[in-house]
Amino acid sequence: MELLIQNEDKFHIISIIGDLDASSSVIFDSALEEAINAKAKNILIDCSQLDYISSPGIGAFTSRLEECNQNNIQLVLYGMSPKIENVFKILGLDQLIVIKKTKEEAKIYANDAQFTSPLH
Amino acid sequence: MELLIQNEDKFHIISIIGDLDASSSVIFDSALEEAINAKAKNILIDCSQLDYISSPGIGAFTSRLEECNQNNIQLVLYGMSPKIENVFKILGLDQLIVIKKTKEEAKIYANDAQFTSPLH
Amino acid sequence: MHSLQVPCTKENLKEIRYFVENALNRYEISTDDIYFIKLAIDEICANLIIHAHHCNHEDFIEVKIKNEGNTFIFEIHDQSNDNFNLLEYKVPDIQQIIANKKNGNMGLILVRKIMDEIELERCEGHNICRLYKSIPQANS
Amino acid sequence: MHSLQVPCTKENLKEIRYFVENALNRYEISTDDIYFIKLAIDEICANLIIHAHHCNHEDFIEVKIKNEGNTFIFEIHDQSNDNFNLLEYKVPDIQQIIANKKNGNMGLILVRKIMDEIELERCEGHNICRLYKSIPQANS
Ligand SMILES: Nc1ncnc2c1ncn2[C@@H]1O[C@H](COP(=O)(O)OP(=O)(O)O)[C@@H](O)[C@H]1O
Ligand SMILES: Nc1ncnc2c1ncn2[C@@H]1O[C@H](COP(=O)(O)OP(=O)(O)O)[C@@H](O)[C@H]1O
Repeated sequence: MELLIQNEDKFHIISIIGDLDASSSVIFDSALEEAINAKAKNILIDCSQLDYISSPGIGAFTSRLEECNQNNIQLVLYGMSPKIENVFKILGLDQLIVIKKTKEEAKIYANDAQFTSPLH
Repeated sequence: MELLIQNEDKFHIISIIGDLDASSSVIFDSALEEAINAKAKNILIDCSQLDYISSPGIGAFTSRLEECNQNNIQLVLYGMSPKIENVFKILGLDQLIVIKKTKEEAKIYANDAQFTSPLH
Repeated sequence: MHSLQVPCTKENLKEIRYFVENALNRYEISTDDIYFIKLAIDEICANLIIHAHHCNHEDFIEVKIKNEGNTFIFEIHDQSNDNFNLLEYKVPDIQQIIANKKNGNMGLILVRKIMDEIELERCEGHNICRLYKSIPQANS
Repeated sequence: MHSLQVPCTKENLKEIRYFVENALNRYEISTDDIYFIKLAIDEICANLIIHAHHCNHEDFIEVKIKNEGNTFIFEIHDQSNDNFNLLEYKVPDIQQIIANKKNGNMGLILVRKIMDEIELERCEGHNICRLYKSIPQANS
Protein backbone atom coordinates (compact mmCIF):
# COMPACT_ATOMS: atom_id res chain seq x y z
CA MET A 1 0.00 0.00 0.00
CA GLU A 2 1.03 3.56 -0.63
CA LEU A 3 -0.41 6.79 0.66
CA LEU A 4 -0.56 10.09 -1.14
CA ILE A 5 -1.31 13.04 1.11
CA GLN A 6 -2.37 16.33 -0.38
CA ASN A 7 -3.96 19.55 0.77
CA GLU A 8 -6.45 21.24 -1.53
CA ASP A 9 -7.69 24.49 0.04
CA LYS A 10 -9.14 23.49 3.36
CA PHE A 11 -9.35 19.82 2.42
CA HIS A 12 -6.85 17.32 3.70
CA ILE A 13 -6.93 14.44 1.20
CA ILE A 14 -5.39 11.01 1.86
CA SER A 15 -5.32 8.73 -1.18
CA ILE A 16 -4.89 5.04 -0.42
CA ILE A 17 -3.24 3.07 -3.20
CA GLY A 18 -3.29 -0.73 -3.04
CA ASP A 19 -4.34 -3.02 -0.20
CA LEU A 20 -5.28 -1.85 3.27
CA ASP A 21 -4.89 -4.96 5.41
CA ALA A 22 -3.55 -5.97 8.83
CA SER A 23 -0.05 -5.35 7.54
CA SER A 24 -0.48 -1.92 5.98
CA SER A 25 -3.23 -0.46 8.16
CA VAL A 26 -0.70 0.60 10.82
CA ILE A 27 0.76 3.22 8.50
CA PHE A 28 -2.61 4.44 7.37
CA ASP A 29 -3.77 4.60 10.98
CA SER A 30 -0.95 6.99 11.88
CA ALA A 31 -1.54 9.13 8.81
CA LEU A 32 -5.15 9.53 9.87
CA GLU A 33 -4.16 10.24 13.47
CA GLU A 34 -1.68 12.84 12.30
CA ALA A 35 -4.31 14.60 10.21
CA ILE A 36 -6.62 14.76 13.22
CA ASN A 37 -3.85 15.97 15.52
CA ALA A 38 -2.90 18.63 12.99
CA LYS A 39 -6.46 19.93 13.42
CA ALA A 40 -7.54 19.26 9.84
CA LYS A 41 -11.25 19.97 9.76
CA ASN A 42 -12.09 18.23 6.49
CA ILE A 43 -10.44 14.90 5.98
CA LEU A 44 -11.26 13.28 2.66
CA ILE A 45 -10.17 9.71 2.02
CA ASP A 46 -9.68 8.98 -1.67
CA CYS A 47 -10.52 5.28 -2.10
CA SER A 48 -10.45 5.27 -5.90
CA GLN A 49 -7.20 3.29 -5.97
CA LEU A 50 -7.96 1.19 -2.91
CA ASP A 51 -7.94 -2.42 -4.13
CA TYR A 52 -8.71 -4.23 -0.91
CA ILE A 53 -9.72 -3.49 2.65
CA SER A 54 -10.03 -5.80 5.67
CA SER A 55 -11.13 -5.16 9.25
CA PRO A 56 -8.04 -3.31 10.57
CA GLY A 57 -8.42 -0.87 7.67
CA ILE A 58 -12.06 -0.30 8.48
CA GLY A 59 -11.21 -0.08 12.17
CA ALA A 60 -8.96 2.89 11.45
CA PHE A 61 -12.14 4.81 10.59
CA THR A 62 -14.54 3.43 13.19
CA SER A 63 -12.09 3.96 16.05
CA ARG A 64 -11.98 7.70 15.24
CA LEU A 65 -15.62 8.33 14.38
CA GLU A 66 -16.52 9.60 17.86
CA GLU A 67 -13.51 11.88 18.02
CA CYS A 68 -14.30 13.32 14.60
CA ASN A 69 -17.95 13.86 15.50
CA GLN A 70 -17.09 15.52 18.80
CA ASN A 71 -14.58 17.86 17.23
CA ASN A 72 -16.71 18.69 14.21
CA ILE A 73 -14.18 17.07 11.89
CA GLN A 74 -15.72 15.96 8.61
CA LEU A 75 -14.38 12.55 7.64
CA VAL A 76 -15.58 11.64 4.17
CA LEU A 77 -14.64 8.63 2.05
CA TYR A 78 -15.06 8.76 -1.70
CA GLY A 79 -14.44 6.90 -4.94
CA MET A 80 -14.58 3.38 -3.54
CA SER A 81 -15.38 0.41 -5.74
CA PRO A 82 -18.70 -1.40 -5.21
CA LYS A 83 -16.78 -4.43 -3.82
CA ILE A 84 -15.26 -2.36 -1.08
CA GLU A 85 -18.47 -0.49 -0.38
CA ASN A 86 -20.07 -3.91 0.16
CA VAL A 87 -17.71 -4.57 3.05
CA PHE A 88 -18.87 -1.38 4.77
CA LYS A 89 -22.46 -2.34 3.96
CA ILE A 90 -22.42 -5.81 5.48
CA LEU A 91 -21.11 -4.26 8.67
CA GLY A 92 -23.87 -1.63 8.55
CA LEU A 93 -21.20 1.07 8.43
CA ASP A 94 -22.56 2.77 5.33
CA GLN A 95 -25.08 4.35 7.75
CA LEU A 96 -22.41 5.63 10.11
CA ILE A 97 -19.53 6.62 7.89
CA VAL A 98 -20.00 9.18 5.15
CA ILE A 99 -19.30 7.63 1.76
CA LYS A 100 -19.56 9.69 -1.42
CA LYS A 101 -19.09 8.80 -5.07
CA THR A 102 -16.73 11.57 -6.21
CA LYS A 103 -14.25 14.03 -4.78
CA GLU A 104 -16.58 16.88 -5.74
CA GLU A 105 -19.49 15.37 -3.83
CA ALA A 106 -17.20 14.72 -0.88
CA LYS A 107 -16.09 18.36 -0.83
CA ILE A 108 -19.63 19.67 -1.11
CA TYR A 109 -20.76 17.41 1.72
CA ALA A 110 -17.88 18.43 3.99
CA ASN A 111 -18.47 22.09 3.25
CA ASP A 112 -22.17 21.96 4.00
CA ALA A 113 -21.70 19.86 7.12
CA GLN A 114 -19.11 22.26 8.48
CA PHE A 115 -21.65 25.07 8.52
CA THR A 116 -24.68 23.26 9.86
CA SER A 117 -24.50 22.55 13.55
CA PRO A 118 -23.76 18.90 14.14
CA LEU A 119 -26.37 16.78 15.87
CA HIS A 120 -23.93 15.10 18.17
CA MET B 1 -0.51 -10.83 -20.67
CA GLU B 2 -2.03 -8.44 -23.14
CA LEU B 3 -0.92 -7.49 -26.63
CA LEU B 4 -1.33 -4.14 -28.29
CA ILE B 5 -0.80 -4.22 -32.05
CA GLN B 6 -0.28 -1.00 -33.94
CA ASN B 7 0.97 0.08 -37.34
CA GLU B 8 3.05 3.23 -37.55
CA ASP B 9 3.96 3.93 -41.19
CA LYS B 10 5.78 0.86 -42.37
CA PHE B 11 6.39 -0.40 -38.84
CA HIS B 12 4.33 -3.19 -37.37
CA ILE B 13 4.59 -2.76 -33.59
CA ILE B 14 3.56 -5.43 -31.08
CA SER B 15 3.56 -4.26 -27.48
CA ILE B 16 3.65 -6.99 -24.87
CA ILE B 17 2.08 -6.05 -21.55
CA GLY B 18 2.64 -8.31 -18.54
CA ASP B 19 4.15 -11.78 -18.35
CA LEU B 20 5.19 -13.84 -21.38
CA ASP B 21 5.34 -17.39 -20.02
CA ALA B 22 4.38 -20.92 -21.08
CA SER B 23 0.76 -19.98 -20.62
CA SER B 24 0.64 -16.73 -22.54
CA SER B 25 3.34 -17.32 -25.18
CA VAL B 26 0.89 -19.23 -27.42
CA ILE B 27 -1.07 -16.06 -28.12
CA PHE B 28 2.05 -14.00 -28.70
CA ASP B 29 3.42 -16.69 -30.96
CA SER B 30 0.39 -16.46 -33.25
CA ALA B 31 0.48 -12.66 -33.27
CA LEU B 32 4.08 -12.83 -34.45
CA GLU B 33 3.26 -15.49 -37.03
CA GLU B 34 0.39 -13.41 -38.31
CA ALA B 35 2.62 -10.37 -38.72
CA ILE B 36 5.10 -12.43 -40.74
CA ASN B 37 2.37 -13.98 -42.86
CA ALA B 38 0.91 -10.55 -43.52
CA LYS B 39 4.30 -9.69 -45.06
CA ALA B 40 5.21 -7.02 -42.53
CA LYS B 41 8.81 -6.05 -43.30
CA ASN B 42 9.59 -4.25 -40.06
CA ILE B 43 8.35 -5.93 -36.95
CA LEU B 44 9.12 -4.04 -33.77
CA ILE B 45 8.47 -5.66 -30.41
CA ASP B 46 7.80 -3.14 -27.67
CA CYS B 47 9.07 -4.75 -24.45
CA SER B 48 8.74 -1.66 -22.27
CA GLN B 49 5.78 -3.15 -20.40
CA LEU B 50 7.00 -6.73 -20.47
CA ASP B 51 7.36 -7.77 -16.83
CA TYR B 52 8.59 -11.32 -17.25
CA ILE B 53 9.75 -13.69 -19.98
CA SER B 54 10.54 -17.40 -19.83
CA SER B 55 11.82 -19.81 -22.48
CA PRO B 56 8.62 -20.25 -24.53
CA GLY B 57 8.46 -16.47 -24.91
CA ILE B 58 12.07 -16.33 -26.08
CA GLY B 59 11.46 -19.32 -28.31
CA ALA B 60 8.80 -17.36 -30.17
CA PHE B 61 11.63 -15.16 -31.45
CA THR B 62 14.37 -17.75 -31.97
CA SER B 63 12.08 -20.10 -33.89
CA ARG B 64 11.43 -17.36 -36.45
CA LEU B 65 14.89 -15.82 -36.72
CA GLU B 66 15.87 -17.83 -39.81
CA GLU B 67 12.62 -17.06 -41.58
CA CYS B 68 13.00 -13.36 -40.86
CA ASN B 69 16.60 -13.31 -42.05
CA GLN B 70 15.77 -15.18 -45.26
CA ASN B 71 12.87 -12.91 -46.09
CA ASN B 72 14.64 -9.70 -45.20
CA ILE B 73 12.20 -9.05 -42.36
CA GLN B 74 13.63 -6.78 -39.66
CA LEU B 75 12.67 -8.10 -36.25
CA VAL B 76 13.72 -5.63 -33.58
CA LEU B 77 13.01 -5.73 -29.84
CA TYR B 78 13.15 -2.53 -27.83
CA GLY B 79 12.53 -1.03 -24.41
CA MET B 80 13.23 -4.12 -22.34
CA SER B 81 14.25 -3.89 -18.70
CA PRO B 82 17.81 -4.91 -17.74
CA LYS B 83 16.39 -7.98 -15.95
CA ILE B 84 14.80 -9.27 -19.13
CA GLU B 85 17.80 -8.36 -21.26
CA ASN B 86 19.86 -10.51 -18.88
CA VAL B 87 17.82 -13.56 -19.83
CA PHE B 88 18.67 -13.02 -23.50
CA LYS B 89 22.27 -12.44 -22.50
CA ILE B 90 22.81 -15.62 -20.50
CA LEU B 91 21.53 -17.53 -23.53
CA GLY B 92 23.92 -15.60 -25.79
CA LEU B 93 20.93 -14.33 -27.74
CA ASP B 94 21.84 -10.66 -27.45
CA GLN B 95 24.29 -11.41 -30.27
CA LEU B 96 21.66 -12.98 -32.53
CA ILE B 97 18.52 -10.99 -31.86
CA VAL B 98 18.47 -7.23 -32.42
CA ILE B 99 17.74 -5.43 -29.16
CA LYS B 100 17.51 -1.63 -29.03
CA LYS B 101 16.89 0.79 -26.18
CA THR B 102 14.13 2.95 -27.64
CA LYS B 103 11.47 2.84 -30.30
CA GLU B 104 13.32 5.53 -32.24
CA GLU B 105 16.55 3.50 -32.28
CA ALA B 106 14.57 0.43 -33.30
CA LYS B 107 13.01 2.31 -36.23
CA ILE B 108 16.34 3.74 -37.37
CA TYR B 109 17.93 0.31 -37.21
CA ALA B 110 15.12 -1.34 -39.16
CA ASN B 111 15.19 1.40 -41.77
CA ASP B 112 18.94 1.19 -42.32
CA ALA B 113 18.97 -2.60 -42.35
CA GLN B 114 16.19 -2.70 -44.91
CA PHE B 115 18.35 -0.80 -47.40
CA THR B 116 21.69 -2.49 -46.87
CA SER B 117 21.90 -5.94 -48.38
CA PRO B 118 21.71 -8.52 -45.64
CA LEU B 119 24.69 -10.75 -45.04
CA HIS B 120 22.65 -13.92 -44.83
CA MET C 1 -6.48 -29.50 -3.63
CA HIS C 2 -4.66 -26.20 -3.52
CA SER C 3 -2.48 -25.45 -0.56
CA LEU C 4 -0.14 -22.75 0.62
CA GLN C 5 2.13 -22.65 3.64
CA VAL C 6 3.83 -19.44 4.74
CA PRO C 7 5.53 -18.10 7.88
CA CYS C 8 3.35 -16.27 10.40
CA THR C 9 4.01 -12.70 9.34
CA LYS C 10 1.46 -10.08 8.39
CA GLU C 11 3.35 -9.40 5.17
CA ASN C 12 2.26 -12.84 3.96
CA LEU C 13 -1.45 -11.99 4.09
CA LYS C 14 -1.24 -10.52 0.60
CA GLU C 15 0.28 -13.76 -0.68
CA ILE C 16 -2.53 -15.72 0.99
CA ARG C 17 -5.14 -13.55 -0.71
CA TYR C 18 -3.42 -13.92 -4.07
CA PHE C 19 -3.36 -17.68 -3.58
CA VAL C 20 -7.08 -17.81 -2.71
CA GLU C 21 -7.98 -15.62 -5.66
CA ASN C 22 -5.93 -17.73 -8.06
CA ALA C 23 -7.43 -20.96 -6.75
CA LEU C 24 -11.00 -19.67 -7.14
CA ASN C 25 -10.49 -18.01 -10.47
CA ARG C 26 -10.99 -21.14 -12.46
CA TYR C 27 -14.49 -21.63 -11.09
CA GLU C 28 -17.52 -19.63 -12.09
CA ILE C 29 -17.56 -17.54 -8.98
CA SER C 30 -18.42 -13.86 -9.16
CA THR C 31 -15.62 -11.43 -8.36
CA ASP C 32 -17.80 -10.17 -5.48
CA ASP C 33 -17.91 -13.64 -3.95
CA ILE C 34 -14.16 -14.05 -4.47
CA TYR C 35 -13.58 -10.76 -2.66
CA PHE C 36 -15.66 -11.82 0.34
CA ILE C 37 -14.04 -15.25 0.55
CA LYS C 38 -10.55 -13.71 0.40
CA LEU C 39 -11.63 -11.35 3.15
CA ALA C 40 -12.91 -14.07 5.49
CA ILE C 41 -9.76 -16.17 5.06
CA ASP C 42 -7.58 -13.09 5.51
CA GLU C 43 -9.37 -12.30 8.79
CA ILE C 44 -8.90 -15.81 10.19
CA CYS C 45 -5.25 -15.90 9.11
CA ALA C 46 -4.56 -12.41 10.45
CA ASN C 47 -6.01 -13.45 13.83
CA LEU C 48 -3.85 -16.56 13.97
CA ILE C 49 -0.74 -14.68 12.89
CA ILE C 50 -1.28 -11.81 15.32
CA HIS C 51 -3.07 -13.25 18.35
CA ALA C 52 -1.92 -16.86 18.35
CA HIS C 53 1.58 -16.62 16.85
CA HIS C 54 2.54 -13.02 17.71
CA CYS C 55 3.97 -12.62 14.19
CA ASN C 56 6.70 -15.19 14.83
CA HIS C 57 8.15 -15.93 11.41
CA GLU C 58 9.39 -19.29 12.62
CA ASP C 59 5.81 -20.47 12.98
CA PHE C 60 3.78 -21.47 9.95
CA ILE C 61 0.24 -21.28 8.77
CA GLU C 62 -1.23 -23.36 5.98
CA VAL C 63 -4.30 -22.70 3.86
CA LYS C 64 -5.92 -25.56 1.93
CA ILE C 65 -8.74 -25.20 -0.53
CA LYS C 66 -10.93 -28.12 -1.52
CA ASN C 67 -14.27 -28.32 -3.22
CA GLU C 68 -17.01 -30.87 -3.16
CA GLY C 69 -19.48 -30.02 -5.86
CA ASN C 70 -20.47 -26.43 -5.26
CA THR C 71 -19.26 -26.33 -1.69
CA PHE C 72 -15.82 -24.92 -1.04
CA ILE C 73 -13.93 -25.96 2.04
CA PHE C 74 -11.17 -23.69 3.27
CA GLU C 75 -8.90 -25.14 5.91
CA ILE C 76 -6.50 -23.05 7.92
CA HIS C 77 -3.93 -25.13 9.74
CA ASP C 78 -1.61 -24.01 12.47
CA GLN C 79 0.19 -25.33 15.52
CA SER C 80 -0.40 -22.85 18.30
CA ASN C 81 -1.42 -23.75 21.83
CA ASP C 82 -3.72 -20.84 22.51
CA ASN C 83 -7.18 -21.87 23.55
CA PHE C 84 -9.25 -19.19 21.91
CA ASN C 85 -12.55 -20.67 20.84
CA LEU C 86 -13.83 -18.99 17.75
CA LEU C 87 -17.13 -20.85 17.99
CA GLU C 88 -17.95 -19.70 21.51
CA TYR C 89 -16.79 -16.13 20.93
CA LYS C 90 -19.74 -13.73 20.90
CA VAL C 91 -19.20 -10.92 18.42
CA PRO C 92 -19.94 -7.44 19.77
CA ASP C 93 -22.28 -5.11 17.95
CA ILE C 94 -21.00 -2.35 15.77
CA GLN C 95 -22.26 0.57 17.88
CA GLN C 96 -20.42 -0.87 20.84
CA ILE C 97 -17.23 -1.16 18.77
CA ILE C 98 -17.47 2.49 17.74
CA ALA C 99 -18.12 3.67 21.30
CA ASN C 100 -15.11 1.63 22.38
CA LYS C 101 -12.80 3.73 20.13
CA LYS C 102 -10.37 0.87 19.66
CA ASN C 103 -9.40 -0.57 16.32
CA GLY C 104 -10.50 -4.19 16.43
CA ASN C 105 -13.25 -6.74 16.88
CA MET C 106 -14.71 -6.52 13.40
CA GLY C 107 -12.86 -9.42 11.74
CA LEU C 108 -14.94 -12.22 13.16
CA ILE C 109 -18.18 -10.35 12.44
CA LEU C 110 -17.16 -10.43 8.78
CA VAL C 111 -16.18 -14.10 8.86
CA ARG C 112 -19.57 -15.06 10.36
CA LYS C 113 -21.46 -13.00 7.81
CA ILE C 114 -19.52 -14.35 4.84
CA MET C 115 -19.12 -18.04 5.58
CA ASP C 116 -21.91 -20.63 5.78
CA GLU C 117 -20.29 -22.72 8.46
CA ILE C 118 -17.23 -22.69 10.70
CA GLU C 119 -15.71 -25.81 12.22
CA LEU C 120 -12.74 -26.23 14.56
CA GLU C 121 -10.62 -29.32 14.92
CA ARG C 122 -7.80 -29.76 17.41
CA CYS C 123 -5.55 -32.74 17.47
CA GLU C 124 -2.23 -33.00 19.25
CA GLY C 125 -1.17 -29.40 18.91
CA HIS C 126 -2.39 -29.21 15.35
CA ASN C 127 -5.38 -26.90 14.84
CA ILE C 128 -7.66 -26.76 11.83
CA CYS C 129 -10.21 -24.03 11.27
CA ARG C 130 -12.56 -25.18 8.52
CA LEU C 131 -14.74 -22.69 6.68
CA TYR C 132 -17.53 -23.80 4.38
CA LYS C 133 -19.01 -21.74 1.60
CA SER C 134 -21.47 -22.96 -0.95
CA ILE C 135 -21.59 -21.17 -4.28
CA PRO C 136 -24.59 -22.52 -6.22
CA GLN C 137 -23.47 -21.46 -9.68
CA ALA C 138 -19.80 -22.46 -9.33
CA ASN C 139 -18.56 -24.83 -12.03
CA SER C 140 -15.03 -25.82 -12.73
CA MET D 1 9.45 -23.58 5.10
CA HIS D 2 7.22 -22.09 2.45
CA SER D 3 5.18 -24.38 0.29
CA LEU D 4 2.59 -24.11 -2.45
CA GLN D 5 0.55 -26.83 -4.11
CA VAL D 6 -1.47 -26.13 -7.25
CA PRO D 7 -3.10 -28.17 -10.03
CA CYS D 8 -1.01 -28.92 -13.12
CA THR D 9 -2.18 -26.14 -15.39
CA LYS D 10 -0.07 -23.54 -17.15
CA GLU D 11 -2.26 -20.78 -15.72
CA ASN D 12 -0.83 -21.58 -12.30
CA LEU D 13 2.74 -20.72 -13.31
CA LYS D 14 2.12 -17.08 -12.50
CA GLU D 15 0.93 -18.05 -9.02
CA ILE D 16 4.08 -20.16 -8.56
CA ARG D 17 6.26 -17.20 -9.53
CA TYR D 18 4.38 -14.89 -7.19
CA PHE D 19 4.84 -17.41 -4.40
CA VAL D 20 8.59 -17.71 -5.03
CA GLU D 21 8.99 -13.95 -5.19
CA ASN D 22 7.08 -13.44 -1.96
CA ALA D 23 9.09 -16.14 -0.18
CA LEU D 24 12.41 -14.62 -1.25
CA ASN D 25 11.44 -11.02 -0.66
CA ARG D 26 12.22 -11.09 3.03
CA TYR D 27 15.83 -12.03 2.42
CA GLU D 28 18.48 -9.68 1.15
CA ILE D 29 18.48 -11.03 -2.35
CA SER D 30 18.84 -8.70 -5.31
CA THR D 31 15.82 -8.38 -7.57
CA ASP D 32 18.00 -9.74 -10.39
CA ASP D 33 18.67 -12.93 -8.45
CA ILE D 34 14.99 -13.23 -7.57
CA TYR D 35 14.11 -12.91 -11.24
CA PHE D 36 16.51 -15.70 -12.23
CA ILE D 37 15.37 -18.01 -9.45
CA LYS D 38 11.73 -17.47 -10.39
CA LEU D 39 12.67 -18.25 -13.96
CA ALA D 40 14.45 -21.53 -13.16
CA ILE D 41 11.58 -22.76 -11.01
CA ASP D 42 9.05 -21.69 -13.63
CA GLU D 43 10.95 -23.69 -16.28
CA ILE D 44 11.03 -26.88 -14.18
CA CYS D 45 7.37 -26.53 -13.25
CA ALA D 46 6.32 -25.76 -16.82
CA ASN D 47 8.13 -28.91 -18.00
CA LEU D 48 6.42 -31.03 -15.39
CA ILE D 49 3.01 -29.53 -16.11
CA ILE D 50 3.36 -29.81 -19.89
CA HIS D 51 5.53 -32.87 -20.57
CA ALA D 52 4.86 -35.04 -17.53
CA HIS D 53 1.25 -34.13 -16.65
CA HIS D 54 -0.10 -32.94 -20.00
CA CYS D 55 -1.81 -30.05 -18.23
CA ASN D 56 -4.14 -32.36 -16.33
CA HIS D 57 -5.73 -30.19 -13.65
CA GLU D 58 -6.43 -33.22 -11.53
CA ASP D 59 -2.72 -33.71 -11.01
CA PHE D 60 -0.80 -31.54 -8.59
CA ILE D 61 2.60 -29.99 -8.31
CA GLU D 62 4.14 -28.70 -5.10
CA VAL D 63 6.93 -26.18 -4.62
CA LYS D 64 8.78 -26.01 -1.31
CA ILE D 65 11.34 -23.42 -0.35
CA LYS D 66 13.82 -23.97 2.45
CA ASN D 67 17.03 -22.27 3.35
CA GLU D 68 20.07 -23.38 5.24
CA GLY D 69 22.21 -20.38 5.92
CA ASN D 70 22.77 -18.71 2.59
CA THR D 71 21.81 -21.72 0.53
CA PHE D 72 18.28 -21.91 -0.76
CA ILE D 73 16.75 -25.25 -1.56
CA PHE D 74 13.81 -25.36 -3.93
CA GLU D 75 11.95 -28.63 -4.12
CA ILE D 76 9.45 -29.40 -6.82
CA HIS D 77 7.31 -32.40 -5.98
CA ASP D 78 5.05 -34.32 -8.32
CA GLN D 79 3.65 -37.77 -8.86
CA SER D 80 4.12 -38.58 -12.52
CA ASN D 81 5.49 -41.84 -13.88
CA ASP D 82 7.43 -40.47 -16.80
CA ASN D 83 11.06 -41.44 -16.78
CA PHE D 84 12.66 -38.33 -18.18
CA ASN D 85 16.03 -37.85 -16.55
CA LEU D 86 16.87 -34.20 -16.24
CA LEU D 87 20.39 -35.00 -15.09
CA GLU D 88 21.28 -37.14 -18.08
CA TYR D 89 19.65 -34.81 -20.58
CA LYS D 90 22.23 -33.05 -22.75
CA VAL D 91 21.17 -29.51 -23.56
CA PRO D 92 21.53 -28.54 -27.23
CA ASP D 93 23.44 -25.44 -28.24
CA ILE D 94 21.67 -22.27 -29.15
CA GLN D 95 22.69 -22.21 -32.84
CA GLN D 96 21.26 -25.67 -33.22
CA ILE D 97 17.99 -24.54 -31.63
CA ILE D 98 17.71 -21.61 -34.02
CA ALA D 99 18.47 -23.77 -37.09
CA ASN D 100 15.83 -26.19 -35.82
CA LYS D 101 13.10 -23.49 -36.10
CA LYS D 102 11.02 -25.02 -33.33
CA ASN D 103 10.01 -23.23 -30.16
CA GLY D 104 11.57 -25.22 -27.35
CA ASN D 105 14.64 -26.66 -25.71
CA MET D 106 15.82 -23.50 -23.98
CA GLY D 107 14.26 -24.03 -20.56
CA LEU D 108 16.77 -26.49 -19.21
CA ILE D 109 19.69 -24.42 -20.53
CA LEU D 110 18.44 -21.61 -18.30
CA VAL D 111 17.96 -23.88 -15.28
CA ARG D 112 21.52 -25.21 -15.59
CA LYS D 113 22.93 -21.70 -15.92
CA ILE D 114 20.99 -20.29 -13.00
CA MET D 115 21.11 -23.03 -10.38
CA ASP D 116 24.22 -24.27 -8.59
CA GLU D 117 23.08 -27.84 -8.32
CA ILE D 118 20.21 -30.07 -9.41
CA GLU D 119 19.21 -33.25 -7.64
CA LEU D 120 16.50 -35.80 -8.45
CA GLU D 121 14.83 -38.11 -6.00
CA ARG D 122 12.26 -40.76 -6.86
CA CYS D 123 10.42 -42.78 -4.30
CA GLU D 124 7.31 -44.84 -4.93
CA GLY D 125 5.75 -42.66 -7.58
CA HIS D 126 6.70 -39.48 -5.77
CA ASN D 127 9.32 -37.36 -7.56
CA ILE D 128 11.34 -34.55 -6.11
CA CYS D 129 13.47 -32.22 -8.17
CA ARG D 130 15.76 -30.30 -5.82
CA LEU D 131 17.45 -27.11 -6.94
CA TYR D 132 20.21 -25.49 -4.90
CA LYS D 133 21.21 -21.87 -5.09
CA SER D 134 23.61 -20.15 -2.80
CA ILE D 135 23.27 -16.40 -2.35
CA PRO D 136 26.28 -15.17 -0.34
CA GLN D 137 24.79 -11.88 0.84
CA ALA D 138 21.33 -13.23 1.72
CA ASN D 139 20.23 -12.51 5.26
CA SER D 140 16.83 -12.95 6.71
N1 LIG E 1 -6.73 -17.17 16.79
C1 LIG E 1 -6.91 -16.39 17.88
N2 LIG E 1 -6.18 -16.58 18.98
C2 LIG E 1 -6.38 -15.82 20.09
N3 LIG E 1 -7.27 -14.83 20.15
C3 LIG E 1 -8.03 -14.57 19.08
C4 LIG E 1 -7.89 -15.33 17.90
N4 LIG E 1 -8.77 -14.86 16.97
C5 LIG E 1 -9.43 -13.86 17.59
N5 LIG E 1 -9.00 -13.67 18.87
C6 LIG E 1 -9.52 -12.69 19.85
O1 LIG E 1 -10.81 -12.28 19.40
C7 LIG E 1 -10.86 -10.87 19.22
C8 LIG E 1 -11.76 -10.51 18.04
O2 LIG E 1 -11.17 -10.88 16.82
P1 LIG E 1 -11.52 -10.07 15.48
O3 LIG E 1 -13.00 -9.90 15.41
O4 LIG E 1 -10.90 -10.76 14.34
O5 LIG E 1 -10.90 -8.63 15.70
P2 LIG E 1 -9.39 -8.15 15.87
O6 LIG E 1 -8.50 -9.33 15.72
O7 LIG E 1 -9.19 -7.14 14.79
O8 LIG E 1 -9.36 -7.55 17.22
C9 LIG E 1 -9.41 -10.45 19.03
O9 LIG E 1 -9.20 -9.13 19.43
C10 LIG E 1 -8.68 -11.44 19.93
O10 LIG E 1 -8.67 -11.02 21.24
N1 LIG F 1 9.51 -33.30 -16.71
C1 LIG F 1 9.70 -33.72 -17.98
N2 LIG F 1 9.09 -34.84 -18.41
C2 LIG F 1 9.25 -35.28 -19.66
N3 LIG F 1 10.01 -34.66 -20.57
C3 LIG F 1 10.65 -33.53 -20.22
C4 LIG F 1 10.53 -33.00 -18.90
N4 LIG F 1 11.29 -31.90 -18.84
C5 LIG F 1 11.85 -31.73 -20.04
N5 LIG F 1 11.49 -32.71 -20.89
C6 LIG F 1 11.94 -32.89 -22.28
O1 LIG F 1 13.13 -32.14 -22.46
C7 LIG F 1 12.99 -31.19 -23.51
C8 LIG F 1 13.74 -29.92 -23.19
O2 LIG F 1 13.13 -29.20 -22.13
P1 LIG F 1 13.28 -27.62 -22.09
O3 LIG F 1 14.69 -27.28 -22.28
O4 LIG F 1 12.66 -27.16 -20.82
O5 LIG F 1 12.47 -27.06 -23.34
P2 LIG F 1 10.93 -27.13 -23.73
O6 LIG F 1 10.19 -27.81 -22.64
O7 LIG F 1 10.53 -25.72 -23.93
O8 LIG F 1 10.93 -27.91 -25.01
C9 LIG F 1 11.49 -31.00 -23.65
O9 LIG F 1 11.13 -30.60 -24.94
C10 LIG F 1 10.95 -32.37 -23.30
O10 LIG F 1 10.97 -33.21 -24.42
